[in-house]
Amino acid sequence: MAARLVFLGRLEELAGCPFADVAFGAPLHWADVLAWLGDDQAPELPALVNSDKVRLALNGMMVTDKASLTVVDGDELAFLPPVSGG
Amino acid sequence: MAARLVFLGRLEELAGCPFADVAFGAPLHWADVLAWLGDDQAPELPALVNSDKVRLALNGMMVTDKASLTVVDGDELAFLPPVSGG
Amino acid sequence: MATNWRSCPRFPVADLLDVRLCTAPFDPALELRNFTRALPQAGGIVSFLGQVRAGDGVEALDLRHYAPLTLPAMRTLAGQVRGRWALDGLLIIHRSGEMVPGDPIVLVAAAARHRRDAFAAADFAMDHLKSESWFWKREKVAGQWRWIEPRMQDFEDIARWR
Amino acid sequence: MATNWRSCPRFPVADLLDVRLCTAPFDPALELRNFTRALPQAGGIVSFLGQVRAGDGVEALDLRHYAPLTLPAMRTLAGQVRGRWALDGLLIIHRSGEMVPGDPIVLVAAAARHRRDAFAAADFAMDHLKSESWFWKREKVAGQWRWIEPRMQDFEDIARWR
Repeated sequence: MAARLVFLGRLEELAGCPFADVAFGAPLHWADVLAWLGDDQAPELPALVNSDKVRLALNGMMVTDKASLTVVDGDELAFLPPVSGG
Repeated sequence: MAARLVFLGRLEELAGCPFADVAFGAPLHWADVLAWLGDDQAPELPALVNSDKVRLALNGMMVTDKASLTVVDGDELAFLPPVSGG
Repeated sequence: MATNWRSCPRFPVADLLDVRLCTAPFDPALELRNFTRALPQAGGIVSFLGQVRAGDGVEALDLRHYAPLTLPAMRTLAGQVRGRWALDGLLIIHRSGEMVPGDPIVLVAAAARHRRDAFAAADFAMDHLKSESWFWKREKVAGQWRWIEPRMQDFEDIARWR
Repeated sequence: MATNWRSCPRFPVADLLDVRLCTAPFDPALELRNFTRALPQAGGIVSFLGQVRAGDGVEALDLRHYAPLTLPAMRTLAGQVRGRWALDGLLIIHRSGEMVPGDPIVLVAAAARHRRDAFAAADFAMDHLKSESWFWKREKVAGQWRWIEPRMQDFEDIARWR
Protein backbone atom coordinates (compact mmCIF):
# COMPACT_ATOMS: atom_id res chain seq x y z
CA MET A 1 0.00 0.00 0.00
CA ALA A 2 1.20 3.52 -0.72
CA ALA A 3 0.10 7.13 -0.25
CA ARG A 4 1.43 10.46 -1.46
CA LEU A 5 2.38 13.27 0.92
CA VAL A 6 2.37 16.75 -0.69
CA PHE A 7 4.36 19.65 0.77
CA LEU A 8 3.17 23.14 -0.10
CA GLY A 9 4.88 26.50 0.27
CA ARG A 10 7.94 26.60 2.48
CA LEU A 11 7.28 23.03 3.64
CA GLU A 12 8.55 21.95 0.25
CA GLU A 13 11.94 23.40 1.11
CA LEU A 14 12.01 21.76 4.53
CA ALA A 15 10.99 18.40 3.11
CA GLY A 16 13.42 18.84 0.24
CA CYS A 17 10.82 17.80 -2.34
CA PRO A 18 7.30 18.80 -3.48
CA PHE A 19 5.90 15.37 -2.59
CA ALA A 20 6.95 11.98 -1.28
CA ASP A 21 5.39 8.57 -1.70
CA VAL A 22 5.22 6.48 1.43
CA ALA A 23 4.72 2.70 1.48
CA PHE A 24 3.05 0.96 4.42
CA GLY A 25 1.56 -2.38 5.45
CA ALA A 26 -1.38 -1.09 7.49
CA PRO A 27 -3.38 2.18 7.42
CA LEU A 28 -1.38 5.09 8.83
CA HIS A 29 -2.58 7.14 11.78
CA TRP A 30 -1.47 10.71 12.54
CA ALA A 31 1.28 9.54 14.89
CA ASP A 32 2.63 7.24 12.16
CA VAL A 33 2.68 10.11 9.66
CA LEU A 34 4.55 12.36 12.11
CA ALA A 35 7.08 9.62 12.88
CA TRP A 36 7.66 8.98 9.19
CA LEU A 37 8.12 12.71 8.48
CA GLY A 38 10.71 13.05 11.24
CA ASP A 39 12.62 9.95 10.24
CA ASP A 40 12.50 10.16 6.45
CA GLN A 41 12.09 13.88 5.66
CA ALA A 42 13.31 16.41 8.22
CA PRO A 43 13.50 16.40 12.05
CA GLU A 44 11.68 19.75 12.38
CA LEU A 45 8.71 18.70 10.22
CA PRO A 46 6.65 16.76 12.82
CA ALA A 47 6.33 19.65 15.28
CA LEU A 48 5.63 22.11 12.46
CA VAL A 49 2.87 20.16 10.73
CA ASN A 50 1.36 19.25 14.10
CA SER A 51 0.89 22.95 14.96
CA ASP A 52 -2.38 24.82 14.29
CA LYS A 53 -0.65 26.85 11.58
CA VAL A 54 -0.37 23.93 9.19
CA ARG A 55 -3.62 22.48 7.88
CA LEU A 56 -4.17 19.16 6.14
CA ALA A 57 -6.14 18.13 3.09
CA LEU A 58 -6.84 14.45 2.48
CA ASN A 59 -7.77 13.81 -1.15
CA GLY A 60 -8.72 17.47 -1.57
CA MET A 61 -10.93 17.65 1.55
CA MET A 62 -9.85 19.67 4.58
CA VAL A 63 -9.10 17.60 7.67
CA THR A 64 -10.79 19.09 10.73
CA ASP A 65 -9.19 16.86 13.35
CA LYS A 66 -5.63 15.77 12.69
CA ALA A 67 -5.59 13.28 15.56
CA SER A 68 -8.38 11.20 14.00
CA LEU A 69 -6.71 11.02 10.58
CA THR A 70 -6.29 7.66 8.82
CA VAL A 71 -4.34 7.31 5.58
CA VAL A 72 -5.12 4.32 3.39
CA ASP A 73 -3.84 2.99 0.06
CA GLY A 74 -4.05 5.54 -2.77
CA ASP A 75 -4.61 8.57 -0.52
CA GLU A 76 -3.06 11.99 -1.12
CA LEU A 77 -2.31 13.94 2.06
CA ALA A 78 -1.34 17.60 1.58
CA PHE A 79 0.39 19.79 4.18
CA LEU A 80 -0.77 23.40 3.87
CA PRO A 81 1.16 26.17 5.62
CA PRO A 82 -0.45 29.64 5.91
CA VAL A 83 -1.00 31.18 2.49
CA SER A 84 0.94 34.28 1.51
CA GLY A 85 -0.69 37.67 1.59
CA GLY A 86 -0.11 40.59 -0.61
CA MET B 1 -22.99 96.31 -26.48
CA ALA B 2 -23.92 92.63 -26.55
CA ALA B 3 -23.71 89.55 -24.33
CA ARG B 4 -24.43 85.86 -24.87
CA LEU B 5 -26.90 83.93 -22.75
CA VAL B 6 -26.34 80.15 -22.74
CA PHE B 7 -29.12 77.70 -21.85
CA LEU B 8 -28.04 74.27 -20.60
CA GLY B 9 -30.00 71.05 -20.20
CA ARG B 10 -33.76 71.35 -20.33
CA LEU B 11 -33.51 75.15 -20.29
CA GLU B 12 -32.43 74.88 -23.92
CA GLU B 13 -35.82 73.41 -24.78
CA LEU B 14 -37.69 76.09 -22.85
CA ALA B 15 -35.66 78.89 -24.43
CA GLY B 16 -35.99 77.24 -27.83
CA CYS B 17 -32.26 77.63 -28.53
CA PRO B 18 -28.88 76.71 -26.99
CA PHE B 19 -27.91 80.39 -26.68
CA ALA B 20 -29.15 83.87 -27.47
CA ASP B 21 -27.28 87.12 -28.02
CA VAL B 22 -28.75 90.13 -26.32
CA ALA B 23 -27.93 93.73 -27.25
CA PHE B 24 -28.14 96.54 -24.68
CA GLY B 25 -27.18 100.18 -24.20
CA ALA B 26 -26.17 100.03 -20.54
CA PRO B 27 -24.89 97.18 -18.32
CA LEU B 28 -27.63 94.69 -17.47
CA HIS B 29 -28.63 93.91 -13.89
CA TRP B 30 -30.35 90.69 -12.79
CA ALA B 31 -33.81 92.25 -13.07
CA ASP B 32 -33.03 93.34 -16.64
CA VAL B 33 -31.92 89.82 -17.56
CA LEU B 34 -35.10 88.31 -16.08
CA ALA B 35 -37.28 90.84 -17.92
CA TRP B 36 -35.52 90.13 -21.21
CA LEU B 37 -35.87 86.34 -20.74
CA GLY B 38 -39.62 86.66 -20.10
CA ASP B 39 -40.23 89.00 -23.02
CA ASP B 40 -37.93 87.55 -25.67
CA GLN B 41 -37.54 83.86 -24.76
CA ALA B 42 -40.31 82.21 -22.72
CA PRO B 43 -42.70 83.48 -20.03
CA GLU B 44 -41.80 80.66 -17.58
CA LEU B 45 -38.05 81.25 -17.79
CA PRO B 46 -37.68 84.17 -15.31
CA ALA B 47 -39.20 82.33 -12.32
CA LEU B 48 -37.27 79.18 -13.17
CA VAL B 49 -33.82 80.74 -13.49
CA ASN B 50 -34.49 82.91 -10.41
CA SER B 51 -35.03 79.78 -8.26
CA ASP B 52 -32.23 78.20 -6.22
CA LYS B 53 -32.26 75.18 -8.53
CA VAL B 54 -30.74 77.08 -11.43
CA ARG B 55 -27.20 78.34 -10.97
CA LEU B 56 -25.36 80.93 -13.04
CA ALA B 57 -21.87 81.09 -14.49
CA LEU B 58 -20.52 84.42 -15.76
CA ASN B 59 -17.57 83.90 -18.10
CA GLY B 60 -17.00 80.44 -16.61
CA MET B 61 -17.08 81.61 -12.96
CA MET B 62 -19.92 80.58 -10.69
CA VAL B 63 -22.13 83.46 -9.55
CA THR B 64 -22.75 83.30 -5.81
CA ASP B 65 -25.32 86.11 -5.57
CA LYS B 66 -27.66 86.47 -8.52
CA ALA B 67 -29.10 89.78 -7.26
CA SER B 68 -25.72 91.52 -7.48
CA LEU B 69 -25.02 90.35 -11.05
CA THR B 70 -23.96 92.85 -13.71
CA VAL B 71 -23.60 91.87 -17.37
CA VAL B 72 -21.35 94.02 -19.55
CA ASP B 73 -20.26 93.98 -23.19
CA GLY B 74 -18.72 90.66 -24.27
CA ASP B 75 -19.93 88.65 -21.26
CA GLU B 76 -21.19 85.07 -21.46
CA LEU B 77 -23.87 84.23 -18.90
CA ALA B 78 -24.79 80.53 -18.59
CA PHE B 79 -27.93 79.16 -16.96
CA LEU B 80 -27.23 75.81 -15.30
CA PRO B 81 -30.12 73.60 -14.20
CA PRO B 82 -29.39 70.63 -11.87
CA VAL B 83 -27.11 68.08 -13.55
CA SER B 84 -28.46 64.64 -14.34
CA GLY B 85 -27.61 61.67 -12.19
CA GLY B 86 -27.19 58.09 -13.17
CA MET C 1 -24.22 48.19 -30.87
CA ALA C 2 -21.11 50.10 -29.76
CA THR C 3 -19.71 52.58 -32.21
CA ASN C 4 -16.14 52.11 -33.40
CA TRP C 5 -13.82 54.22 -31.31
CA ARG C 6 -11.80 57.11 -32.62
CA SER C 7 -8.90 58.88 -30.99
CA CYS C 8 -9.62 61.09 -28.02
CA PRO C 9 -7.25 64.02 -27.42
CA ARG C 10 -5.29 64.02 -24.17
CA PHE C 11 -5.05 66.92 -21.75
CA PRO C 12 -2.69 65.67 -19.06
CA VAL C 13 -2.80 67.84 -15.93
CA ALA C 14 0.42 66.37 -14.56
CA ASP C 15 2.63 63.33 -15.18
CA LEU C 16 0.33 60.81 -13.58
CA LEU C 17 -3.02 62.53 -13.98
CA ASP C 18 -4.81 61.97 -17.27
CA VAL C 19 -8.16 63.78 -17.46
CA ARG C 20 -10.06 63.92 -20.72
CA LEU C 21 -13.42 64.95 -22.10
CA CYS C 22 -14.12 63.10 -25.36
CA THR C 23 -16.67 64.05 -27.96
CA ALA C 24 -16.12 60.78 -29.89
CA PRO C 25 -16.16 57.12 -28.76
CA PHE C 26 -13.07 55.82 -26.96
CA ASP C 27 -11.76 52.30 -26.38
CA PRO C 28 -11.65 51.54 -22.63
CA ALA C 29 -9.53 48.38 -23.05
CA LEU C 30 -6.89 50.29 -24.99
CA GLU C 31 -6.92 53.17 -22.51
CA LEU C 32 -6.55 50.82 -19.54
CA ARG C 33 -3.73 48.93 -21.20
CA ASN C 34 -1.81 52.15 -21.88
CA PHE C 35 -2.45 53.43 -18.35
CA THR C 36 -1.31 50.16 -16.79
CA ARG C 37 1.82 49.89 -18.93
CA ALA C 38 2.84 53.41 -17.95
CA LEU C 39 2.73 52.44 -14.25
CA PRO C 40 4.79 49.29 -13.68
CA GLN C 41 5.46 50.38 -10.08
CA ALA C 42 1.74 50.20 -9.21
CA GLY C 43 0.72 46.91 -7.66
CA GLY C 44 -2.98 47.38 -8.28
CA ILE C 45 -5.26 49.19 -10.68
CA VAL C 46 -8.97 49.62 -9.98
CA SER C 47 -11.16 50.77 -12.82
CA PHE C 48 -14.77 51.66 -13.30
CA LEU C 49 -16.32 51.58 -16.75
CA GLY C 50 -19.77 52.98 -17.26
CA GLN C 51 -21.46 52.09 -20.52
CA VAL C 52 -24.80 52.87 -22.12
CA ARG C 53 -27.01 49.99 -20.96
CA ALA C 54 -28.72 47.81 -23.49
CA GLY C 55 -32.18 46.39 -22.92
CA ASP C 56 -33.83 49.34 -21.16
CA GLY C 57 -35.52 50.59 -24.32
CA VAL C 58 -33.09 53.51 -24.48
CA GLU C 59 -32.14 54.02 -28.12
CA ALA C 60 -29.61 56.77 -27.57
CA LEU C 61 -28.09 58.88 -24.83
CA ASP C 62 -26.95 62.48 -25.21
CA LEU C 63 -24.62 64.08 -22.69
CA ARG C 64 -24.24 67.83 -22.87
CA HIS C 65 -21.49 69.74 -21.18
CA TYR C 66 -20.59 73.41 -20.78
CA ALA C 67 -16.98 73.77 -21.86
CA PRO C 68 -15.94 76.56 -19.49
CA LEU C 69 -17.02 74.47 -16.48
CA THR C 70 -16.92 70.75 -17.27
CA LEU C 71 -13.24 70.03 -17.91
CA PRO C 72 -12.00 72.38 -15.16
CA ALA C 73 -14.40 70.62 -12.74
CA MET C 74 -13.06 67.20 -13.78
CA ARG C 75 -9.49 68.41 -13.25
CA THR C 76 -10.33 69.84 -9.85
CA LEU C 77 -11.89 66.54 -8.82
CA ALA C 78 -8.83 64.63 -10.08
CA GLY C 79 -6.61 66.87 -7.97
CA GLN C 80 -8.75 66.23 -4.89
CA VAL C 81 -8.57 62.48 -5.40
CA ARG C 82 -4.80 62.59 -5.85
CA GLY C 83 -4.48 64.61 -2.66
CA ARG C 84 -6.63 62.26 -0.63
CA TRP C 85 -5.06 58.88 -1.48
CA ALA C 86 -1.54 57.69 -2.21
CA LEU C 87 -1.83 57.00 -5.93
CA ASP C 88 0.65 56.22 -8.66
CA GLY C 89 -1.76 57.43 -11.31
CA LEU C 90 -5.32 58.51 -12.00
CA LEU C 91 -7.20 58.36 -15.27
CA ILE C 92 -10.58 60.00 -15.88
CA ILE C 93 -12.16 59.91 -19.34
CA HIS C 94 -15.73 61.12 -19.89
CA ARG C 95 -17.72 61.14 -23.09
CA SER C 96 -20.03 63.89 -24.22
CA GLY C 97 -22.36 63.93 -27.17
CA GLU C 98 -24.67 61.25 -28.50
CA MET C 99 -24.09 57.60 -27.67
CA VAL C 100 -25.83 54.27 -28.35
CA PRO C 101 -26.17 51.16 -26.14
CA GLY C 102 -22.81 49.52 -25.56
CA ASP C 103 -20.86 52.76 -25.95
CA PRO C 104 -18.54 53.63 -23.06
CA ILE C 105 -19.57 56.76 -21.13
CA VAL C 106 -16.96 57.05 -18.44
CA LEU C 107 -13.73 55.32 -17.46
CA VAL C 108 -12.02 55.98 -14.14
CA ALA C 109 -8.86 54.13 -13.19
CA ALA C 110 -6.75 54.53 -10.06
CA ALA C 111 -3.35 52.90 -9.72
CA ALA C 112 -1.76 52.52 -6.32
CA ARG C 113 0.78 50.54 -4.39
CA HIS C 114 -1.98 49.44 -2.02
CA ARG C 115 -5.23 47.91 -3.17
CA ARG C 116 -7.39 49.76 -0.65
CA ASP C 117 -6.23 53.19 -1.88
CA ALA C 118 -7.00 52.28 -5.49
CA PHE C 119 -10.52 51.05 -4.64
CA ALA C 120 -11.36 54.08 -2.50
CA ALA C 121 -10.00 56.59 -5.01
CA ALA C 122 -11.92 55.12 -7.96
CA ASP C 123 -15.10 54.85 -5.92
CA PHE C 124 -14.82 58.46 -4.66
CA ALA C 125 -14.03 59.78 -8.13
CA MET C 126 -17.10 58.09 -9.61
CA ASP C 127 -19.44 59.32 -6.86
CA HIS C 128 -18.28 62.88 -7.34
CA LEU C 129 -18.10 62.78 -11.13
CA LYS C 130 -21.70 61.67 -11.27
CA SER C 131 -22.99 64.27 -8.88
CA GLU C 132 -20.77 67.29 -9.09
CA SER C 133 -19.61 67.52 -12.63
CA TRP C 134 -21.40 69.50 -15.27
CA PHE C 135 -23.22 67.07 -17.53
CA TRP C 136 -26.82 67.21 -18.60
CA LYS C 137 -28.34 64.01 -19.94
CA ARG C 138 -31.09 63.24 -22.42
CA GLU C 139 -32.36 59.79 -23.34
CA LYS C 140 -34.14 58.79 -26.52
CA VAL C 141 -36.94 56.30 -25.87
CA ALA C 142 -39.38 55.33 -28.62
CA GLY C 143 -38.00 58.10 -30.80
CA GLN C 144 -38.55 60.80 -28.14
CA TRP C 145 -35.80 62.65 -26.29
CA ARG C 146 -36.35 63.42 -22.59
CA TRP C 147 -34.10 65.15 -20.03
CA ILE C 148 -32.99 63.14 -17.01
CA GLU C 149 -33.33 64.67 -13.55
CA PRO C 150 -30.83 64.22 -10.70
CA ARG C 151 -31.28 60.99 -8.74
CA MET C 152 -31.44 60.89 -4.94
CA GLN C 153 -29.01 57.92 -4.98
CA ASP C 154 -26.24 60.24 -6.13
CA PHE C 155 -26.68 62.52 -3.16
CA GLU C 156 -26.56 59.50 -0.86
CA ASP C 157 -23.38 58.26 -2.55
CA ILE C 158 -21.74 61.65 -2.01
CA ALA C 159 -22.79 61.69 1.64
CA ARG C 160 -20.66 58.58 2.28
CA TRP C 161 -17.48 60.64 1.92
CA ARG C 162 -18.36 63.54 4.26
CA MET D 1 9.21 43.48 -18.73
CA ALA D 2 5.85 41.75 -19.08
CA THR D 3 5.85 38.45 -20.88
CA ASN D 4 3.71 38.11 -24.00
CA TRP D 5 0.38 36.57 -23.09
CA ARG D 6 -0.78 33.19 -24.25
CA SER D 7 -4.26 31.74 -24.16
CA CYS D 8 -5.71 30.78 -20.81
CA PRO D 9 -8.32 28.01 -20.80
CA ARG D 10 -11.80 28.89 -19.54
CA PHE D 11 -13.73 26.96 -16.94
CA PRO D 12 -17.05 28.77 -16.78
CA VAL D 13 -19.05 27.81 -13.68
CA ALA D 14 -22.26 29.26 -15.05
CA ASP D 15 -23.32 31.65 -17.79
CA LEU D 16 -22.12 34.79 -16.07
CA LEU D 17 -19.38 33.42 -13.86
CA ASP D 18 -15.97 33.04 -15.41
CA VAL D 19 -13.38 31.68 -12.96
CA ARG D 20 -9.96 30.65 -14.21
CA LEU D 21 -6.58 29.61 -12.89
CA CYS D 22 -3.91 30.29 -15.50
CA THR D 23 -0.44 28.83 -15.58
CA ALA D 24 0.64 31.16 -18.42
CA PRO D 25 0.42 34.96 -18.83
CA PHE D 26 -2.97 36.42 -19.76
CA ASP D 27 -3.97 39.76 -21.30
CA PRO D 28 -6.15 41.74 -18.86
CA ALA D 29 -7.27 44.29 -21.48
CA LEU D 30 -8.47 41.56 -23.83
CA GLU D 31 -10.21 39.71 -20.99
CA LEU D 32 -11.97 42.87 -19.83
CA ARG D 33 -13.07 43.75 -23.34
CA ASN D 34 -14.57 40.28 -23.88
CA PHE D 35 -16.26 40.36 -20.47
CA THR D 36 -17.72 43.82 -21.10
CA ARG D 37 -18.94 42.97 -24.59
CA ALA D 38 -20.75 39.91 -23.29
CA LEU D 39 -22.70 42.08 -20.82
CA PRO D 40 -24.32 44.99 -22.67
CA GLN D 41 -27.08 45.13 -20.07
CA ALA D 42 -24.60 46.01 -17.31
CA GLY D 43 -24.32 49.71 -16.66
CA GLY D 44 -21.04 49.50 -14.79
CA ILE D 45 -18.02 47.25 -14.62
CA VAL D 46 -15.50 47.50 -11.78
CA SER D 47 -12.22 45.72 -12.20
CA PHE D 48 -9.13 45.14 -10.13
CA LEU D 49 -5.87 44.22 -11.79
CA GLY D 50 -2.95 43.14 -9.66
CA GLN D 51 0.42 43.05 -11.37
CA VAL D 52 3.95 42.19 -10.32
CA ARG D 53 5.36 45.52 -9.14
CA ALA D 54 8.47 46.90 -10.73
CA GLY D 55 11.05 48.82 -8.77
CA ASP D 56 11.03 46.88 -5.50
CA GLY D 57 14.07 44.82 -6.44
CA VAL D 58 11.89 41.77 -6.97
CA GLU D 59 13.21 39.94 -10.02
CA ALA D 60 10.53 37.27 -10.18
CA LEU D 61 7.48 36.05 -8.34
CA ASP D 62 6.39 32.43 -8.08
CA LEU D 63 2.85 31.54 -7.05
CA ARG D 64 2.23 27.91 -6.15
CA HIS D 65 -1.19 26.39 -5.86
CA TYR D 66 -2.57 23.01 -4.86
CA ALA D 67 -4.86 21.92 -7.66
CA PRO D 68 -7.42 19.98 -5.59
CA LEU D 69 -8.07 23.07 -3.44
CA THR D 70 -7.27 26.25 -5.33
CA LEU D 71 -9.75 26.29 -8.21
CA PRO D 72 -12.63 24.87 -6.12
CA ALA D 73 -11.94 27.61 -3.53
CA MET D 74 -12.01 30.29 -6.24
CA ARG D 75 -15.31 28.92 -7.54
CA THR D 76 -16.79 28.84 -4.05
CA LEU D 77 -15.76 32.44 -3.50
CA ALA D 78 -17.27 33.45 -6.86
CA GLY D 79 -20.55 31.81 -5.86
CA GLN D 80 -20.56 33.71 -2.54
CA VAL D 81 -19.97 37.01 -4.30
CA ARG D 82 -22.76 36.32 -6.80
CA GLY D 83 -25.11 35.47 -3.96
CA ARG D 84 -24.31 38.62 -2.00
CA TRP D 85 -24.69 41.29 -4.68
CA ALA D 86 -26.95 41.76 -7.71
CA LEU D 87 -24.45 41.18 -10.50
CA ASP D 88 -24.73 40.68 -14.23
CA GLY D 89 -21.39 38.95 -14.35
CA LEU D 90 -18.27 38.11 -12.40
CA LEU D 91 -14.80 37.35 -13.76
CA ILE D 92 -11.93 35.99 -11.66
CA ILE D 93 -8.62 35.10 -13.31
CA HIS D 94 -5.58 34.19 -11.22
CA ARG D 95 -2.10 33.32 -12.39
CA SER D 96 0.09 30.65 -10.92
CA GLY D 97 3.71 29.88 -11.72
CA GLU D 98 6.63 32.20 -12.27
CA MET D 99 6.09 35.84 -13.22
CA VAL D 100 8.25 38.90 -13.82
CA PRO D 101 7.59 42.60 -13.05
CA GLY D 102 4.74 43.93 -15.17
CA ASP D 103 3.05 40.54 -15.49
CA PRO D 104 -0.62 40.43 -14.43
CA ILE D 105 -1.28 38.28 -11.35
CA VAL D 106 -4.98 38.62 -10.80
CA LEU D 107 -7.95 40.18 -12.56
CA VAL D 108 -11.34 40.50 -10.91
CA ALA D 109 -14.23 42.20 -12.68
CA ALA D 110 -17.79 42.64 -11.49
CA ALA D 111 -20.54 43.89 -13.77
CA ALA D 112 -23.76 45.22 -12.33
CA ARG D 113 -26.69 47.42 -13.08
CA HIS D 114 -25.75 49.58 -10.09
CA ARG D 115 -22.30 50.97 -9.55
CA ARG D 116 -22.26 50.35 -5.79
CA ASP D 117 -22.85 46.60 -6.23
CA ALA D 118 -20.02 46.33 -8.73
CA PHE D 119 -17.55 48.15 -6.46
CA ALA D 120 -18.48 46.15 -3.37
CA ALA D 121 -18.39 42.81 -5.17
CA ALA D 122 -14.95 43.39 -6.71
CA ASP D 123 -13.56 44.70 -3.42
CA PHE D 124 -14.93 41.73 -1.44
CA ALA D 125 -13.70 39.23 -4.01
CA MET D 126 -10.16 40.65 -3.87
CA ASP D 127 -10.05 40.72 -0.06
CA HIS D 128 -11.10 37.08 0.10
CA LEU D 129 -9.02 35.89 -2.83
CA LYS D 130 -5.91 37.30 -1.19
CA SER D 131 -6.59 35.84 2.20
CA GLU D 132 -8.58 32.69 1.76
CA SER D 133 -7.47 31.14 -1.44
CA TRP D 134 -4.70 28.61 -1.64
CA PHE D 135 -1.64 30.31 -3.07
CA TRP D 136 1.86 30.24 -1.70
CA LYS D 137 4.21 32.95 -2.87
CA ARG D 138 7.97 33.13 -3.33
CA GLU D 139 9.91 36.19 -4.43
CA LYS D 140 13.30 36.26 -6.06
CA VAL D 141 15.46 39.13 -4.79
CA ALA D 142 19.16 39.37 -5.69
CA GLY D 143 18.98 35.91 -7.18
CA GLN D 144 17.59 34.34 -3.98
CA TRP D 145 14.08 32.93 -3.61
CA ARG D 146 12.26 33.51 -0.31
CA TRP D 147 8.77 32.51 0.83
CA ILE D 148 6.32 35.29 1.72
CA GLU D 149 4.40 35.07 4.99
CA PRO D 150 0.75 36.18 5.46
CA ARG D 151 0.34 39.92 6.05
CA MET D 152 -1.75 41.31 8.91
CA GLN D 153 -3.34 43.78 6.47
CA ASP D 154 -5.13 40.91 4.76
CA PHE D 155 -6.78 39.82 7.99
CA GLU D 156 -7.90 43.40 8.60
CA ASP D 157 -9.32 43.61 5.07
CA ILE D 158 -11.33 40.44 5.65
CA ALA D 159 -12.63 41.77 8.97
CA ARG D 160 -14.34 44.65 7.15
CA TRP D 161 -16.92 42.24 5.71
CA ARG D 162 -17.93 40.45 8.93
